[in-house]
Amino acid sequence: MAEVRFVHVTKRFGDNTVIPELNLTVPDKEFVVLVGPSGCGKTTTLRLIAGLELVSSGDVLIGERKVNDVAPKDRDIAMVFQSYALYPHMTVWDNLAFGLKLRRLPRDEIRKRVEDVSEILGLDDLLGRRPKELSGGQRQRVAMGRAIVRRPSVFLFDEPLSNLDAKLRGEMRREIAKLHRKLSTTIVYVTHDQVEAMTLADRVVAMDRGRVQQVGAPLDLYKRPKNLFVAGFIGTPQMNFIDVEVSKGSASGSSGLVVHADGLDLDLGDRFDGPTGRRAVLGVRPSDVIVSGPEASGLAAEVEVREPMGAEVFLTLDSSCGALQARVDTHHGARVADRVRLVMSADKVHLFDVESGRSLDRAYDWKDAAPTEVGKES
Amino acid sequence: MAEVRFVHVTKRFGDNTVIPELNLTVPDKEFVVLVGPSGCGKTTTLRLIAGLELVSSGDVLIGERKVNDVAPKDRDIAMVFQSYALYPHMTVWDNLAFGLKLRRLPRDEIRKRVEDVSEILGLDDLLGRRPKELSGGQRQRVAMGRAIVRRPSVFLFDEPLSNLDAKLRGEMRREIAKLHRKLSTTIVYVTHDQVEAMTLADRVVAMDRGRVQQVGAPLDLYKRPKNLFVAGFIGTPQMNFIDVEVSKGSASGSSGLVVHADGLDLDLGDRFDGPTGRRAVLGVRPSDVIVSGPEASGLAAEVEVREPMGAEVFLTLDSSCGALQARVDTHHGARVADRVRLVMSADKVHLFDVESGRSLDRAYDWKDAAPTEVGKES
Amino acid sequence: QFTGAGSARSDSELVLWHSYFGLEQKALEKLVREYNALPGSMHVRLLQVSFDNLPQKITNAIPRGQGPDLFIFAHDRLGDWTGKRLIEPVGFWVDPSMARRFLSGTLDAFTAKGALYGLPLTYKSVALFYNKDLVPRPPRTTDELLAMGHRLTDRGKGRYGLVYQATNVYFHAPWLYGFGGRMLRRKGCGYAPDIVSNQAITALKFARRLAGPHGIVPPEVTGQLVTTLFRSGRAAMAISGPWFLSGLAGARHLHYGVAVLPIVSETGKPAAPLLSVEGIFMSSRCRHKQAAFVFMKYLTSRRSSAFRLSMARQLPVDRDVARRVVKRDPVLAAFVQQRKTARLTPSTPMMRVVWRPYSKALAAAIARGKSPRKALEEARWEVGRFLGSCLLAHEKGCQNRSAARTQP
Amino acid sequence: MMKRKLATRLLTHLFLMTFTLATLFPVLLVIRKSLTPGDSFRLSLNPIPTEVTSQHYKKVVTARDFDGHWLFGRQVLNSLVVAGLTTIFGVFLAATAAYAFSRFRFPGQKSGMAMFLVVQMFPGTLLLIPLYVILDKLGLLNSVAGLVLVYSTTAIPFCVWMLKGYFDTIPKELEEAARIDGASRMGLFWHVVLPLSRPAIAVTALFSFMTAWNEYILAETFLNDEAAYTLPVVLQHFVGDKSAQWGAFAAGAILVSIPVMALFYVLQRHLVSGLTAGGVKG
Amino acid sequence: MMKRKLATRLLTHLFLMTFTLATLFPVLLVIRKSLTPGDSFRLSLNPIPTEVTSQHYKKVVTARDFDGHWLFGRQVLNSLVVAGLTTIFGVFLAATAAYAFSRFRFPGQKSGMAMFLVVQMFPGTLLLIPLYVILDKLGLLNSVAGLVLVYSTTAIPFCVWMLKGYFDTIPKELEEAARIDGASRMGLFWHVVLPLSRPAIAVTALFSFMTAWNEYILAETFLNDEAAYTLPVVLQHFVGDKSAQWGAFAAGAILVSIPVMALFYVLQRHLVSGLTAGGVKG
Ligand SMILES: Nc1ncnc2c1ncn2[C@@H]1O[C@H](COP(=O)(O)OP(=O)(O)OP(=O)(O)O)[C@@H](O)[C@H]1O
Ligand SMILES: Nc1ncnc2c1ncn2[C@@H]1O[C@H](COP(=O)(O)OP(=O)(O)OP(=O)(O)O)[C@@H](O)[C@H]1O
Ligand SMILES: [Mg+2]
Ligand SMILES: [Mg+2]
Repeated sequence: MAEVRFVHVTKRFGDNTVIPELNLTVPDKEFVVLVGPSGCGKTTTLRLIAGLELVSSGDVLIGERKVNDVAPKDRDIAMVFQSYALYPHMTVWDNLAFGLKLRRLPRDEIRKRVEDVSEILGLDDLLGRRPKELSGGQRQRVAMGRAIVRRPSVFLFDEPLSNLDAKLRGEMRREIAKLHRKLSTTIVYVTHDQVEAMTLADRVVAMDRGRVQQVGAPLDLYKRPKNLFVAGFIGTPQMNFIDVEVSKGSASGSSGLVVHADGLDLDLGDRFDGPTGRRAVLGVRPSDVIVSGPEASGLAAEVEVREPMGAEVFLTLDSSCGALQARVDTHHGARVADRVRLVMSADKVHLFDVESGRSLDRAYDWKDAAPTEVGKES
Repeated sequence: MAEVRFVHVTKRFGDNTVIPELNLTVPDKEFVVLVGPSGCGKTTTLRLIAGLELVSSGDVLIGERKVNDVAPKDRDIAMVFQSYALYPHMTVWDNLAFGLKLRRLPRDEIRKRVEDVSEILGLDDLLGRRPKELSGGQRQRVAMGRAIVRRPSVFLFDEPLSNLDAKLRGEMRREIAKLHRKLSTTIVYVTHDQVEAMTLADRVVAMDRGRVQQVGAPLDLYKRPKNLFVAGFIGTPQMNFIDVEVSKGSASGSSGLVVHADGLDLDLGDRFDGPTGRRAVLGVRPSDVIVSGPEASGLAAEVEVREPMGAEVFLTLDSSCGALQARVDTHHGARVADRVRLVMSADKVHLFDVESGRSLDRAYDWKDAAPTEVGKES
Repeated sequence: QFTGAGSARSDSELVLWHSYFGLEQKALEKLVREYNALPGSMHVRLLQVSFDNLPQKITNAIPRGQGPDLFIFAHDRLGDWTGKRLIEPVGFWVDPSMARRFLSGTLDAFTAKGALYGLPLTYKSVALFYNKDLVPRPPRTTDELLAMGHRLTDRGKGRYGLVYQATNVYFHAPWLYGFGGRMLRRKGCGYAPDIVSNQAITALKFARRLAGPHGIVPPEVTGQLVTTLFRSGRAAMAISGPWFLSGLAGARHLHYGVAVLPIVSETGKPAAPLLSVEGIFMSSRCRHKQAAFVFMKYLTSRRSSAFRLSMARQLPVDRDVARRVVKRDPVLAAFVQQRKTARLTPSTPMMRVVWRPYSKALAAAIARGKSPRKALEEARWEVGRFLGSCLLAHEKGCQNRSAARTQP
Repeated sequence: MMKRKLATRLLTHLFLMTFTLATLFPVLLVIRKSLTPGDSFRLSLNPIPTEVTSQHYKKVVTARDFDGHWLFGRQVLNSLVVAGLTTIFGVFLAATAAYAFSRFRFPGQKSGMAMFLVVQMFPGTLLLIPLYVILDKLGLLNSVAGLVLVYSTTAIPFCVWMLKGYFDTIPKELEEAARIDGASRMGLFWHVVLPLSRPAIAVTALFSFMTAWNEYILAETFLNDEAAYTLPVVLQHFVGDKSAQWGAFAAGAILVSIPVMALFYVLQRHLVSGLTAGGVKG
Repeated sequence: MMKRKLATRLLTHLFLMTFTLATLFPVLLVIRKSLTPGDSFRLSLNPIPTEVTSQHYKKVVTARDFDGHWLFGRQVLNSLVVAGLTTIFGVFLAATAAYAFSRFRFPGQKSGMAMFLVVQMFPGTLLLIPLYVILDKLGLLNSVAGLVLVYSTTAIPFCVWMLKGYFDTIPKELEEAARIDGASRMGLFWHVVLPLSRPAIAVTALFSFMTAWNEYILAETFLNDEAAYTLPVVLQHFVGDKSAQWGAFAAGAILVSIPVMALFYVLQRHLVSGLTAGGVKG
């Protein structure tokens, strides 16, 4: 029903500029997930949409309407707070009905809506209880119900599932996905959890220090991170970074780039484009590090830590390029202190500029990009 | 330095029996992780060790000493609270030194210890700040430092890493592992996070409703869960459960058990032992579900949801045995609405009694076990 | 003296409590300082206690040995204090020559059950203040007062012929007595209330003519308002006492005089205000009674009296000094003159029993138009109810008829 | 530990009991007086009366006026009206002001709170006259409205301090949630803030009520009509200047305190902490 | 929104300013009086003095006693000693009692808190005599100690209520952490609870101080030595039977209130909320 748009938005708290410049469009009916390190401005962004904070400059638009000066209650949004923010003195029923009563809906309509929502969320048996008599997961569902029952055109979720245990979190996640399919409203969702981001999002927005670093489908960010920050932030365990030297072509006649590091030589073909003779950062995900026996060719390393996780094993490997992480199958034979060789496939690695942190992937055209400063790591 | 032992411990809050009977030994120098659903009594167990709660009956022993009546400060333990519980009015330095000052250590000794610890934890630059000027991860480290600096014989950690973002959590986890190697004291650690449990623990204790369900090495619990609760609780995504009928032997002349379900027949060999002709629950982890093309033999299913997670993909499959989850490689070709066949290897599955929920694995001898009631699911 | 009770009392000194402030305090201090310098005198130490709190403090302190040796207060609580045996009779030391020094009647104020309980220092009563610019000659009779008052009153402009606290018994008393009424009557050796009488009703009717809706007095005024109205010239006359003088001090454009209250035309009797005499009392727990009396004598001596007059304008009770005042100070002379018609405030607790119901009757009749008779009957009923439930202990056990000399 | 605990508890009890007794002792002596025949205070510390009588209570309760009206009832009614109105008016004003002090940032916020404290500090005797003048100008002398106004402004500074402290502890998120749910400023104050502040409101109401219920100096000064007198004014007439009927005074004081105690017992179930529990996680 | 906000703010301001003025008005009239020559109150509502003089202030400050000692200084000192000791003693007792009420569960806990309220309710006139008797028996009449004792017990009920409310909000985990760190009950009270309660302690201290600083009836009744009189006692001496030196009285009252204001400004930086921020997460 409504798209949300930030146009040149900045937000300052006193002297502290939390959001230096935000341009972002959340298309109608999409499920957009905001990710980023703590303090990067995710909650602030949601609050700007909700109208709980006012922009310092720029415009926020919901639908076609500029809402800079519109009160929260008139923005047709609903928000699920990180802390639930249930009304402790009201029963679940009253919590759900509160917003409807304030809007003076007819009694029957209120009852119908509350019943519908409590059925969807399985709250039927809890309607008479107060928040303190509910478990975490139940509170979570009430918070969600309070948003749904209003049928707003935009939903805002602020880390709704943190603090739940793994099992409950999985259940709630599926619940939310179902909900979106059913209601098909615009959703802006903040989370720290990679699984949530990957499974729920139509589109992920990676933020750092108040700036959007990359916007795209979840796998896009995973597979083709636009810069070092996104590469390092998305994916667990974190991507390995290796300082390398870049040179053009090679003896073998390839037309692309070749990278060198201590004990490592990799011909990258022509996936990447960049100045030769300079230093760059090579990124490779732990799951893309192939750990072979010592007889294979590749980067020599020694297994330092072996962490079995059930279905897979995390290895920490000590190599001449520094410590690297690898994720291998649970049946992999490498044991602590084994000498191994690490093989990386040229089409699975990433290459970043040392200074700007930008990806050197040919797919990205940085020509017309503003020279925003992007840190190497968050 | 000290082993912790619960002997016939019960704990009641008013009428509410939180821990009906706890017998547990945490061996000296071991890293024991308590896991279990919310409200199962993990925190209560830690608090009983710390002396913040007193047992209703039974004994708690630290080392050889019965500590039922010993004040917290005389138990030689340190605790890192779920909520950090830093002293807000003191600087980091004072937070660290507080316990030492109370024990009237000489000034030089205090300074030395605080400096040592802040170096280990990288707090050197923060010593003059107050808790509210620290980020979540930094607070976490101060809370840990406050425990370490006292050099107690037992450490208690209560979900110290929840609320941190994925990256920070990974870092802190490695920090804690290092710490344990270095100090080699007994550690009892509560967490909701499976990765933490798997990577940190020497031994995992799975609890449910105040009862220990299984104690063992992390992989033990993963690979050979003792009952349905453990099977369902450990591992993400959750293990798939299929209701099956058990029969003895089979036409093919095997001596072991055979299980049947709608569209599924599986010869389990003689890994399991149990009454035939009865119903049982077959468990299979998503990563052990092999998804083959429709031409293969196996349980027929249709791909309902496909969730790419980067390095792997979660599939939700609709089969005649109900919805099943599978975890496959990112390159797996299955797409939504594809018809597939699911193959499960007999030596990767688990079998549980329907009523008691106990594993029918021959490795477990239930003969002398007390008939504790164990729920099918938490 | 962080702890340790009574450390304030040393054995060889006299402690005197008073509630004077301003010039009266200065005068007292000067006299005491001179006394202390006299050879052979016992040292006197002063303690100032606020006026509101002094009676209470005395009642609490003296029985517990915490009180003063001497204290200064008005005579009207004499009945209480003798009843509780808080004060010491001093008649034993007073010879006739000394008694003659005091103006007539002032010693009577300190006499109860035939014994003398204190020596007078000064006295207070109300008189008529008039603005010389508006009232060239003060009214002699109440008829004159009314006529003059009506001429000077313009309620719309907030101008009044007379201002006084009409609903306060103290200020109503002159009319009551002038019309021949009374509040108490003698009964046996004590007093009984006598509230409803034709005289009292007439007096109240007169007060209503003055202060009622068509009168010459603004309704329901406080002491503050009296000062303000008279000071600013918006009231031509005022009924008040010597304390009024300090409130008028510094009013540059005000020329005022003081005269005795007028004669009540209906009866030909002068309006008679209540007279309250301030004196010095000796505590029954006084440790140096002889020395204490020596000081009492000093403080009431002719010289001291003259000094207090000159410094604090305290009305003298000494005959000689009073005679001199009449010649030199026309304002104070009026008060000296007024004393002759004034009635001593009865010091019996019965007086205070009557006080509040009577005030209420005044308010009801004057401000709220209740019939005077009905208002007074109500007051009588209320006093009776009070007496019925609580017979004042010291009213029962009086033995000496000579107490009768204090005329109600 | 068990033994140490017992010892600690015993000590705690002992300490608290002595302490409570010390605070209550004067009150016990008053109770003794109200039950002892006669009108003067005995100078002993024994709080148990040797003779017991109900005469003082009877006297206070059965008093009738000239027209035969039952006085006690009317006075109780007056007191209830004045104290009740003061409570409603004072709590309402204090709550709105405290909310503003707690939630809005504006110039004079700090100094406003400071001034409230300063006002509480002036001697009553001194304020009596200005108050009289103000009420006179407003034409509110001798009226319940005037008295209620004066009492409210007397009670408000304390109430504002108390309520602000409490409002500060209510999580901001609850209000934000309500704003998104469609509540206006007034609506969220009414539907969210007030219900959650019940304990503080209860204390504040109790305090306002007590302020008005026990006051007599101002009441006597501003009221000219006996029919309007409140209980404590009448009570004061038992002693004060005119006489010292300590027995009746004590009995009256105890009777006067009964409604306050009743109010306390009505309100005390609201005096619970942890009302905001469960609203936000953490 | 911007416009609406402005309107709301203006309204809020207007409301608060009127309200604050209403509360402050009597005080303004007192200030006018203290600067106006003469001894009587003008009956006008204009708070601006037409003539200004410092004579009243001079009179109060330069007064000398009978023996020629400078009175004002000594009285200030007395007041400071009495109020200071009352504050220290009262806050200490109230803090320990409030802590017990907040943290321990024991029989009589609720009723104890209730009784504290009841005590605050009795008319002062009535308690005067029992207090006098008690102090006399304890040998504490005419002593600073006696006065401090009486003032403390008067201030304590309120202080306990105030502090208990605050203690209830301090996270339990902080104390548990301290207990594990090796603190005794007393130690954690001293090192953890008290420092975190600074705002409440400050308000409590201010209140105790004010109670003792402004009181005069008890002080004058219990003290028999002019050298021991506190400021407000002396102030009261400007008021007589039918007349009063209102100018000097007003000037004195304003002088008396200055130290309290000073104390307030010293304490106000402690009157911050959010002291426990950062200690526990959530
Ligand atoms: N009201 C405020 N006043 C001042 N600074 C603020 C305020 N609210 C937020 N900030 C600051 O703005 C920055 C961004 O805060 P925000 O809450 O948006 O972060 P976040 O991305 O939601 O972090 P988290 O993942 O920890 O929730 C932080 O540095 C924070 O300190
Ligand atoms: N002080 C208490 N009084 C009453 N019940 C309590 C108390 N503390 C804990 N409980 C109850 O005991 C049970 C176990 O609580 P505990 O805190 O040990 O759970 P937990 O396993 O730590 O849960 P979580 O993962 O949510 O932290 C819960 O049902 C809780 O409600
Ligand atoms: Mg946030
Ligand atoms: Mg817990």
